Parts: sequence; structure tokens; C-alpha cells
Amino acid sequence: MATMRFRQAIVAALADEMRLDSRIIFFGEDVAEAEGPFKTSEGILKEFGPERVRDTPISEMGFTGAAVGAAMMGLRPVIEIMFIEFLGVALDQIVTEAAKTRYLSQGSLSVPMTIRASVGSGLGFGCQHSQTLEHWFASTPGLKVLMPSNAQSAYSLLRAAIRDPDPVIVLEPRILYAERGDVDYGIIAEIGKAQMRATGDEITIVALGQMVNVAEEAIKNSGVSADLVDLQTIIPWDRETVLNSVKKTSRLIVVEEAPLSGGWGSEIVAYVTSQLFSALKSPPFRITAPDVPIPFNGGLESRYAPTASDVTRQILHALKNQDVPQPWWVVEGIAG
Amino acid sequence: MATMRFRQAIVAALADEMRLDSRIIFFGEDVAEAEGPFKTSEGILKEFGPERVRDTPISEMGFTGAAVGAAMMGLRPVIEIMFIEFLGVALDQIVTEAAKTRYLSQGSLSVPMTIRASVGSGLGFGCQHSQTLEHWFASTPGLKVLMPSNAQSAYSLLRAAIRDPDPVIVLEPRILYAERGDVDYGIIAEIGKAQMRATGDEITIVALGQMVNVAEEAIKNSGVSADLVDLQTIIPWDRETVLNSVKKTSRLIVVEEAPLSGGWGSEIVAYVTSQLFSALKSPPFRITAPDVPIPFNGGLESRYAPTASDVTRQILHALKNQDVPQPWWVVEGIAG
Amino acid sequence: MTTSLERRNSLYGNDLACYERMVEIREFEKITNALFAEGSIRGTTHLAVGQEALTLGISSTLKPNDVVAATYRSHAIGLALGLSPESVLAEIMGKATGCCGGVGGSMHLCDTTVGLLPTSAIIGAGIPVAAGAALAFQVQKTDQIALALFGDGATNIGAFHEGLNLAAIWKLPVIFICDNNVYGEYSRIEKTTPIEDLHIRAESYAMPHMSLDGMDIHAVRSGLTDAINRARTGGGPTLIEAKTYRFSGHSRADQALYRPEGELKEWQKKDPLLVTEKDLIKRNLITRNEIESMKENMVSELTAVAKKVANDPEPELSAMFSNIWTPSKVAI
Amino acid sequence: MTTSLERRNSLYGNDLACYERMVEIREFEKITNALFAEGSIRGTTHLAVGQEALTLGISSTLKPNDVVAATYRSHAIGLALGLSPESVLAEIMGKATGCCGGVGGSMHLCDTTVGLLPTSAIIGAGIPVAAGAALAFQVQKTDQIALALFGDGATNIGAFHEGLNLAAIWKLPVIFICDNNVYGEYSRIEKTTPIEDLHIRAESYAMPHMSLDGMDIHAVRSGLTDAINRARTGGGPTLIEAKTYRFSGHSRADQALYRPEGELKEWQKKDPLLVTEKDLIKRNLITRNEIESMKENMVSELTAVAKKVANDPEPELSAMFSNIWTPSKVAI
Ligand SMILES: Cc1ncc(C[n+]2csc(CCOP(=O)(O)OP(=O)(O)O)c2C)c(N)n1
Ligand SMILES: Cc1ncc(C[n+]2csc(CCOP(=O)(O)OP(=O)(O)O)c2C)c(N)n1
Ligand SMILES: [Mg+2]
Ligand SMILES: [Mg+2]
Repeated sequence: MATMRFRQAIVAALADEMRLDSRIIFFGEDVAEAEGPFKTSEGILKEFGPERVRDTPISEMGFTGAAVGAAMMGLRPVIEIMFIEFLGVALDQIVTEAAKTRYLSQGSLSVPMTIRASVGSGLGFGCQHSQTLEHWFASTPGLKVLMPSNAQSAYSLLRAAIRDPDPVIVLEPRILYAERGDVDYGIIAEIGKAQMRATGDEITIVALGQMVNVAEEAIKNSGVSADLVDLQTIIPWDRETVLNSVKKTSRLIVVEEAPLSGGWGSEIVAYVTSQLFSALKSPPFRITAPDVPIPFNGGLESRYAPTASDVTRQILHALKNQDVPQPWWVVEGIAG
Repeated sequence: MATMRFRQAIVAALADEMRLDSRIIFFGEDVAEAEGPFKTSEGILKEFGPERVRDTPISEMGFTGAAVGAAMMGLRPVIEIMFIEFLGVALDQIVTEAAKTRYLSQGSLSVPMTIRASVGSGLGFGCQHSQTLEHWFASTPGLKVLMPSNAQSAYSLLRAAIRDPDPVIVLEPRILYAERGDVDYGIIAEIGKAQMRATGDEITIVALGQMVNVAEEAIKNSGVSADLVDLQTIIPWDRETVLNSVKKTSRLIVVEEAPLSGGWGSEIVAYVTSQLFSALKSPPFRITAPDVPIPFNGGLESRYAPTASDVTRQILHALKNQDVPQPWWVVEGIAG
Repeated sequence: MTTSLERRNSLYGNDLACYERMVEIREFEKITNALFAEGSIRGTTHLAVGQEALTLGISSTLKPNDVVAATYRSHAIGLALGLSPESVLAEIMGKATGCCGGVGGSMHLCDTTVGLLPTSAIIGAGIPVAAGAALAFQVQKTDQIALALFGDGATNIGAFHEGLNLAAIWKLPVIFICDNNVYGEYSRIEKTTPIEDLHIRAESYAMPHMSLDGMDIHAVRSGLTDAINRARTGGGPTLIEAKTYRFSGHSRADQALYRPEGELKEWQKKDPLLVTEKDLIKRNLITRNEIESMKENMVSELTAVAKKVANDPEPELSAMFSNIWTPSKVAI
Repeated sequence: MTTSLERRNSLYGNDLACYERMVEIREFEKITNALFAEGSIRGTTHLAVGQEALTLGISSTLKPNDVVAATYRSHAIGLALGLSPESVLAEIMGKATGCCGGVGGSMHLCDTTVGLLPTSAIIGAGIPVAAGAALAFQVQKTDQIALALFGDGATNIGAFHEGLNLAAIWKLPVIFICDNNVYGEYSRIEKTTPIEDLHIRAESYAMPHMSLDGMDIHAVRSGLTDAINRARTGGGPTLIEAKTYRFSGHSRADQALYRPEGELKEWQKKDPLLVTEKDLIKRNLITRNEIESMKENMVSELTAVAKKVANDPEPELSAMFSNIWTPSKVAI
């Protein structure tokens, strides 16, 4: 057990796995000598050497594809995609190649690769460097997608991802890199398992990444008794935990960082509604960002992803009125 | 008014617009001299000449990006992406560039380009050439996404797409290219407007592309009184028409060609549930393909996308039992 | 039953066996074409007529534990590497006995026992994948080689550029073979590519490169051997451009009517089967009569295979739900 | 107030004005750096110190209705093309008065009145976009030119390859300028790129190419003029490699400690400001004293600008909901 920053937990997870398994190699842009644009590979080159730890050219398609090929041949590549948007030039290798290799080879090949990518808004990187883009990986049987919410899950999920025999994407909320937390080195996550961050009986709140912390604060502020489910794995998500919670609370809210339309939360709401319709006491809904590109200006960007006060207001409204509260941009008459 | 194949309706729409607007140019792989791998540009080169109609190298990133640049400078490029999967090497230009240009230029530039791409299963093209992949374009404010279901909408939607001042993607169900239908050349669709294919009061069925025809047959076979909403525009979808229909019928089923998890239908179900929870008499649900890569074998592939008999069974079950029927792979005990 | 590996091993140092395999490929494609025409094959096929010498040159020079990343146009490379006509045809026909159990189809052959990675239907995708396989060999310190086989048209896609650059900078043991068969789909190369000799693109990566006659198995072997020696001794990748010709249309029912008058005829003089026959006859390894009867035998064998495969079982419904994910386990 | 276009027009045929703009860029970047260090700028900045001669060479040679697709490192090209220090700094600081209304930030400058397309933060993205702009000019039969400005590192990405190939095959009036400043982020070029002279990559597309001294405005103008003449007369694209040096770190607080000892010093001798000063003094166009007072004036002007911009209004909340979609209308 130790206290460390989120990004140090990532370094620790990678190093711990690399010590145990010589098949693991690690590459990406400026991850070796410079130790990562976000310092998520401090000391890795030094400890594991230039054969296993490499800087790549600016070639996301090239090095992502190289990871796919290396994984097929028995290595366990971990790659870093600096900003998730860069997969817009390389999505093919993950969705159309890696995710289909086991199927096409009838199980004779697998692609045990891990793709780490930083995601999310809040740091003033503008509309091409601030999205979360989980939906790019939806509807792709064969892929697994994870997102940690604190140092412990950053550590535990990454170790699980690296050990997993299939391609796994770990989306790291960039805004959390500097956050501190305790890390128990003994905990390796189970992919597909959510984690309860709070328990209660009035409402179930499902969140992911930085929104878990936002939701946690909102629960505290609002004083409601809520189950807070940190989903951790987006695909395949933990239906059992969410369904059990909603069976108990009869209410569901999803808190999402991405725009309303077509985010991962729609799957949760749609599935839970289908399965537990008669158990629900009030309409399930999503608290999300608006359907806009992410603005640069600090004041605007701070209103982009749901804040604790947004969430608090909407939780309280929902419990009081048993209906769906409007998002702030409708309440404040700005858009609608 | 004329009877023609779906693919001929595409040709007609493109030609009609090109005749009216000299800013329209058209390019893609083998669309000029060869008149399109699916014969969706028969006669276009001949009529409009090699300046406006061009074959491209195999460079989806290159020619999609070129369309973005040409659109910024006042042309109205229409491009063909032979199979939607090929955007896996070029998504960046659409999602991260084109869709954000108006925003970043504060409205001083727009990107009036149309991307036509063939999609869908059923023709034995295997798992890398049979997906629909609508979800790649979700959560991207600035993009519009359309899908026709017959010759008329192929014609009307494409004309609307070409006239639209923003980037528009038209996803063409490949399996419909050879289907015949009537086309009224006077009809230009309104983007964002759904179309009622049938009206009734027991249930609302929302579908897209080839699934509209499947659902239509199912409605006939089952004898239920249903509203069949052909969504036509996936983004931004016609909330008003769907909500009005569900207000009337109190029941919602979405029929989707893609895998269950994370498809466009989840947005419809989630949104409608949030808005009309108390009006719903039974759980809304989705009838979809299973969460698997698309198999090549004909027998297997014919079970991939929902069939009319799948849909019939599930409609009847839902109306009788007021709960959610299991998909065939659970009913038949094959997967679960 | 002969395994893929045995069929592969039979090729080494045996020019006659290589020739026979070339005949097999040629006759196999005729049958495939006929089956497609009569509607017995779904979807699409991309015939590899004209690739016989190139693919046999590759398969009789690479070792069976070297790996190949190829494309949708993979019947020839599959058979050359050792896959049986049964397993290839069965895959093309979607049978449970196919090399991918019938879920892949003609564009997705795979047999890891002879190094054939699942072929990709996305242009260029196999290029970085091959580089990655070579990266594994480099890290594992084996002496294996990875080879990417792709078309002339594929040299215009980004993955080609990125894959070659990466392989060069990391000095990976990978060989890139561009099968320049003059056409990408329905477009003659000069319509899409401003240069004629594609191998010079390797200069952008300070990578050794060469052009060779892809219709002549000896030329292929000799060029490839140089490249393999370089790769195995740490000299890094090579780009080889094999000049060939696509004797068939692009896919499905394409008749290739867009070809300039006389071009096909000119290239038919260099037909790899003709070239090899001449060579073997000159070397007294076979006679014209033996060739004729070899061809006849091949036709009847393959006809029998086609008959058998037509009656092979279809995959179970469960096949479409298998081999997608492995359940996650916390174990190393 | 002076418009962007007026600021642009003032450069033509006026070496002194160009020099003054170079000084403006240099001092602007110092202020930007200081503002970032003190926390007044959010997110990131990519300083363009070292790009003064290259960007002025471009802006004083292209016409204002030619267009430029550039990158996140765009302060210099923005100011050079004519954007005012106010509008650039305000954008960097997210103010409503910024050239993108504050929703873009330092990586996304845009001003269509002088041909600056929204700069892209995705490596390589602007290359096909520039080709596309040139395609429009070709179809519209104007004599406009499109120019893509990108880094050495960007020549390793697929969009570079595809964009150049497409421009070559269509003979588009576009000029590709690679600002080879020796580093891509924290990596010296030889770590990622197996060749030194990047312009030779144009050979892959049979495209004319040249290398020039990007620290010397005259060299830039002269090379660019050749390329422009070729482009305007139907001769198609050119790849120009401008040899420069990135005097600053890559972004944010990067101190560039990874540079080899002495390298910076060596390049500082070629500092574009020094080179231009010497030239102007030699030509009796300016004296040392005048230079000193020009710099002093510039510093105080820009300091005043920074003070003003700090108090400029923030965008309204409605700004984040604007300029996304246009309502569809059935009208042509
Ligand atoms: C990314 C991508 N774009 C387009 C296609 C469609 N396509 C399939 S084969 C082909 C032509 C390829 O030509 P070439 O590389 O010369 O190979 P050949 O077919 O001649 O063997 C094209 C464009 C594809 N499969 N993938
Ligand atoms: C597709 C993509 N990959 C990676 C990055 C991250 N990145 C931003 S700047 C940069 C270095 C670019 O170097 P170069 O092209 O030489 O331009 P310079 O910054 O030196 O001007 C990288 C890797 C990016 N923005 N886009
Ligand atoms: Mg070819
Ligand atoms: Mg650089």
C-alpha cells in the first residue's frame, strides 16, 4: 500500500507486470526517453531497456498495427495513444483487425494487447484533444474497454488489462493524472466487474472515470442514500451489479462526461429499462455534457461536463418530483 | 415518377443535383470510369466529365480530407466510401476535422460535403465488409447521418444531403442496391425528419435501412396495429415524431441491424424512456443482431440481422405478455 | 490426410512439387470461378491467377515458421503455403471444414501451422501487422521472418507508409512484397500512382529495395533470399516489387474489359506456368506429356474435392458465437 | 483598427515590414511563454520561435486569397499572415475577442480573411485538406494556391503520404512545406525517421521537391516563388523542406533538456532575426539603433496588448452552442 498520483499508479502497474512477464513490451510516442508526455512511464525505459521500451514515429496506424502483429506472435504489447482522438487515424487496426483476429483464426490466434489512451475534458486542450470517445469502440465484439476513476483502479485495471488475453483499451481521464490516492499493490481488477463507491437505497447512480468523483461529491452534497456504481469496464459492462442495484433502489441515473446523444449511458439506460421496467419507480435518465464540441475557454469548459452541483440538483429534483430534470442549458435558457 | 433500382435512384439524385449546381464534384475509388463498384455512378463521368468526376487512389484519408478542404473552399464534394469499414483509416477527417470546422471558424467556414458509404450484412462479404457502424459517428455534434430504406428515400435523402450546408454521411444498405421501387423526382427529404411507413395504435416500431422492410413484413405477418417509423436520419433523429407516436401507442420497439450493445437504438430507447416513462405501458426494447462479428456462412449470416419472423415473434410476445422477449439465440439455447 | 505442414515441406528444394502446386492454384481458381458463376459461392472472390510463381517463390523460400500477412486475394498464397484445396475451397464456400470454420469466407484465410495470419480485407492493414510480427521475432530473438504481401494499389495507403517507416527505424526482420499486377480494382496503375517503379518508395525510408520478375519463381526466390539473409542478420526490412499481371478480373464477375487491347495477350507470354514449364522441360525434369497428365490429374482431383466440399457440413449456429472473447482470468 | 488584410498587405515588397513582423512574433512568443508560466493561459502552447523567417517568407509571397492549412504550432504563421496580436493572444487566452471567439484556444487559430484555415491539432490532418482546397481552386479555375505547413515529424504519418500522392496524381496547385525543425516533441528526428533530407520523399510521387534554408526569408521566398509559379501554371504540387530549428521546447513548460550539448548555440548563430538584421543593415535599410528601438517599441506595444486582452470579455455561455450545425433547408 502506498499513496501516489494516478499517473504513478499507471507506471507502477506497468512496471509490476513487466517484471513478472518478459513478453510485455511498451511503446508509443515519446514514452521511452522522455518518459511520456504525461509522465506515465517514468523509469520504465531505465528499468526495462530499449528492446522492450520504445519511442515510435508519429504513426498511430503503424505502431498500433505493429502491436497487433506482435501480440499475435506471443508478445504482450502495451501501447500509449497520447490523446484518444489520434485513434481517428488508426481505428481500423483495433476495431477491424485486432477485435476480429480470434474469430477469423478460430481461436488459434489471440491479440493480448493493451491500448492506453488519455481522454477527457477540463484541461483546456480544445475540441480536438478533450473528448472521451468511448463510443468508437462500442458494438465491437472482441474488444474490452476500461476506464479507471482513481489511483487504485488505474493500477488494478491496467494490470488486469495487460494480463487479459484479448485486446483491451484503457481510457485514462487525463484530468486525474495528478490526483493522489492510496494504492494496494495486491489488487488486480476483474475485467467486467463494477465497483460500488457508495451504497444506499434511494437511487442508483452509474458513472465512469472523473464522473465517479463528481457523482460522489453530489451524493454527499445532496444527502441522498445512493448506490454509486463505478462501472470501470464499459465493455462488457457489469449488468449484474447494475441490475441488482436498481432492483434495490428502483431508480437509475447515469452520469456521463460525453455529449448526451449516443454515449455509453444510453446502453445502460436502455438495457436496464428493458430488464427492470416494472421495478422502476421513476424514469431513468442521463446527466451528460451537451451536444457540442468542447469549448476551450475555461468558463465554458467548466460547464461542459456535469459538475457536482449539476448532479446534485438533478438528483434532488428526480427524487422529489419523480420526473426527469432538465439539463442546465435548458434551465438557464441558453440552448434547448 | 419512375420505377428503378435503389442504386439507380442514387445515380439519379446525384445527377439531378450536379445538373443544378456546378459546385458539386464527385470522387472515390473506381467511381468514374468504372461507374462504381456497385454501379452507383452509372453515366456520371460521361455526363459531367473528368474535372468534376474523378477516380481516386486507394487513400481514404487522403481523398476524404481533400473533400473537406474542397468543401471549405466552396465546392460541394460528394465522395463514395466503398464499404463503411474503410473509414476506420479516415475517421479523423470526418469526426475531428469536418465536424468541427464551423465551430472553430466561428461560422466563417462550413463543410458542405456528402459522404456516401455502403453498409450492412446479408451478402456474404464477411466480418470486415458487412457492418453498419453508425455508432462511429455518434456523439459528434456537427455531423449528420442518414440511412435510406428504399429507392425513394435513397433519392430524396441524397439530394437533401448534397444540399445541406454541413457534412452529411449517407449510409446505404448494400443489400438494397438491387431492389426496385418508385421514385418521385419531386421529393427532396428534410434532414432530421422521420417517415411513417405504417400507422397503428398498439405499438411503435422504429427502424432504419433494411430493417424498415423487415419490420414492415413483421407487422403484416403479425397483424398488429403498429406505427412503423422509418427514422431516415439517425443524427439528429426525429424526436418529435417518435415521441408523438409513443404517446399514442404507449409501446416502443427498435429494430436494429447492428449488435445489441451500444447501437443507435439504445439512444432511442433511453431518450424515449426518460421523456415518456409514465406513458409507457410495457418495457421498451430493442430487437438487434447478437454481439458477434458477422459470420460469412450463409446459414449463419441469415440469422445475424433480425428477420421478419424474429420480429414477428417478439412483437407478439411483447403485446401478449407485456414483457421483453428473449432474442433467438437465448430462446434456442445457443448463447446467452 | 496430408497436413498443411507436410504440403509445405514437400516444396523445399523440389521444383517439380512447386510446379505442381502452381498447376493446383491455376486449376483451383478455374473451379472457384466456375462455382462463383453458377452461384455456389456467396459474396465475392478475388482470383489469384498470375500469382502462381510469386506465391510459390515465397512459400518455397520462407520457412514454415515464418509468417505471412496477406490480403483478400489469398487463394494462391494459401495453397502455396500449404493449405489444402479442401480447406481453402471449404472456407470459400462457408463450410465447417474450411480453414476458418466457414465464418471467414474467401477474403479471410488463415492457418497458423504454416504461418498464414488471418488475411485482411482492408487495404494495407497487413503491413503494420507484419512489422509487428517481426518486432516480436526481434524481441524474442528467434530467427523468424515476417512477410507482408500486398498489391500495387496498396502502396498509396497510409498504412504502407507508416508500416515501412516503422520497420526501417526499428530494423525489423520483415519483407514487404508488393505484387504489382498493374491494376487496383478497375484502375490501371498510372491512374492512381504517379510513378511506375513502386519499389523506389523504399528510398523514403532508407530501405533496401528491388524489383523482380514475379512471373519467374527463380527470380522471386533469389530476390527473396537476399532479403531474408539481410533480415536474419539484423539488416532490417526490404521492399520487393514483383512485376506480375492480374490475368483475371478484379473480383466476382469482373471481365476486366477496361484492359487496353492486346495487354493481356502480351502478358500471357510471360504466364508463370509457361515460364516454369519451359524451365523444367529444359532441365529435363518433366516432359510435355507428363505436364498434360499432371494437369489432367489435378483437374480430376480438384473436381473431386469440389464435389466433396459441396457436401461438407455447414457450421453450427454456435460457431458465430465462438472465439470472440476469452473470459478474463487473473492469471498469468 | 488595422484589419488582418491590411496587416497582410503591408508586407508585400517591404522587407522592413517583414522584419518588424518577425520581431513581433519573437516578442509575442516571449509574452505567451511568460503568461503560460504564470498560469494565465490554460491548456497548452506551442511556441514558434525559430519560425519567423519561414512564416514571413510564406506570408509575403503567397497572396492573401491563397489559403494555408497549418498546425497547433500556429502563432507565427497566424501573425505572419496578418492576424493581429490581439486576436491571437485573445484566442490563446480564450477571450471572446479571440480569432475563434475563445472556443478554439492556442492550437486552433483561424482567419479566413487572410486565408488561414482553422489550424488542426491532429498531425498530418491539414495535408489532405490543403490538397482539397487546391482541388477547389483547380475546379473553379481560379489562380489561387493552397499551402500546407507541417513539421518533420508529420512526414511519418499516413495522411502525408496519401495527401502528397493525391495532389501529385491530380496535379493540384498546392505547396507542401515541411518545417524541419529537427524535433518532433521530445524526439530528435533520427530517432523516428530513417532519412535526413525529408524532401526526397517527394520522389515517391514524382513530385518536384527542394530543400531550403528556413532561417532566411529570401531563401524561403525564392523557393516558394518557384513552387508557386509551377502550381499556377498547371505544374502541380511541390514539396519544400525548410531547414529550421525549434528554439523553444515542444510545448507548455518543456525546457528541451534532451537537446545535445551545444546544438542550440550552433543554431542560434542562424537565428532568423539575426540573419535578417544583418541583411537589412548591410542594405542600409535599418541601423542597429533603429532595431533596438523597434524592439523596445514592440515590447511595450505587446505588453499593452497583453494588458488589454487580459481584461477582454469572456465568451457568453451561448458561444459553446453556436456554429455547430446549420438547420437544414431545402434550398440551393
Ligand atoms: C482501405 C480499403 N480501401 C478500399 C478497399 C477496396 N478494395 C479492395 S481490393 C482493392 C484494389 C487493391 O488493389 P491492389 O492493392 O493493387 O491489389 P490487387 O487487388 O491488385 O491484388 C480495393 C480498392 C479496401 N478493401 N480497403
Ligand atoms: C495524429 C497525432 N499523433 C500525435 C500527436 C501529438 N503531437 C503533437 S505535436 C507532435 C510532434 C510533431 O512534430 P513535428 O511534426 O516535427 O512538428 P513540430 O511540433 O516540430 O512543429 C506530436 C507527436 C498529434 N497531435 N496527432
Ligand atoms: Mg494490383
Ligand atoms: Mg518538428
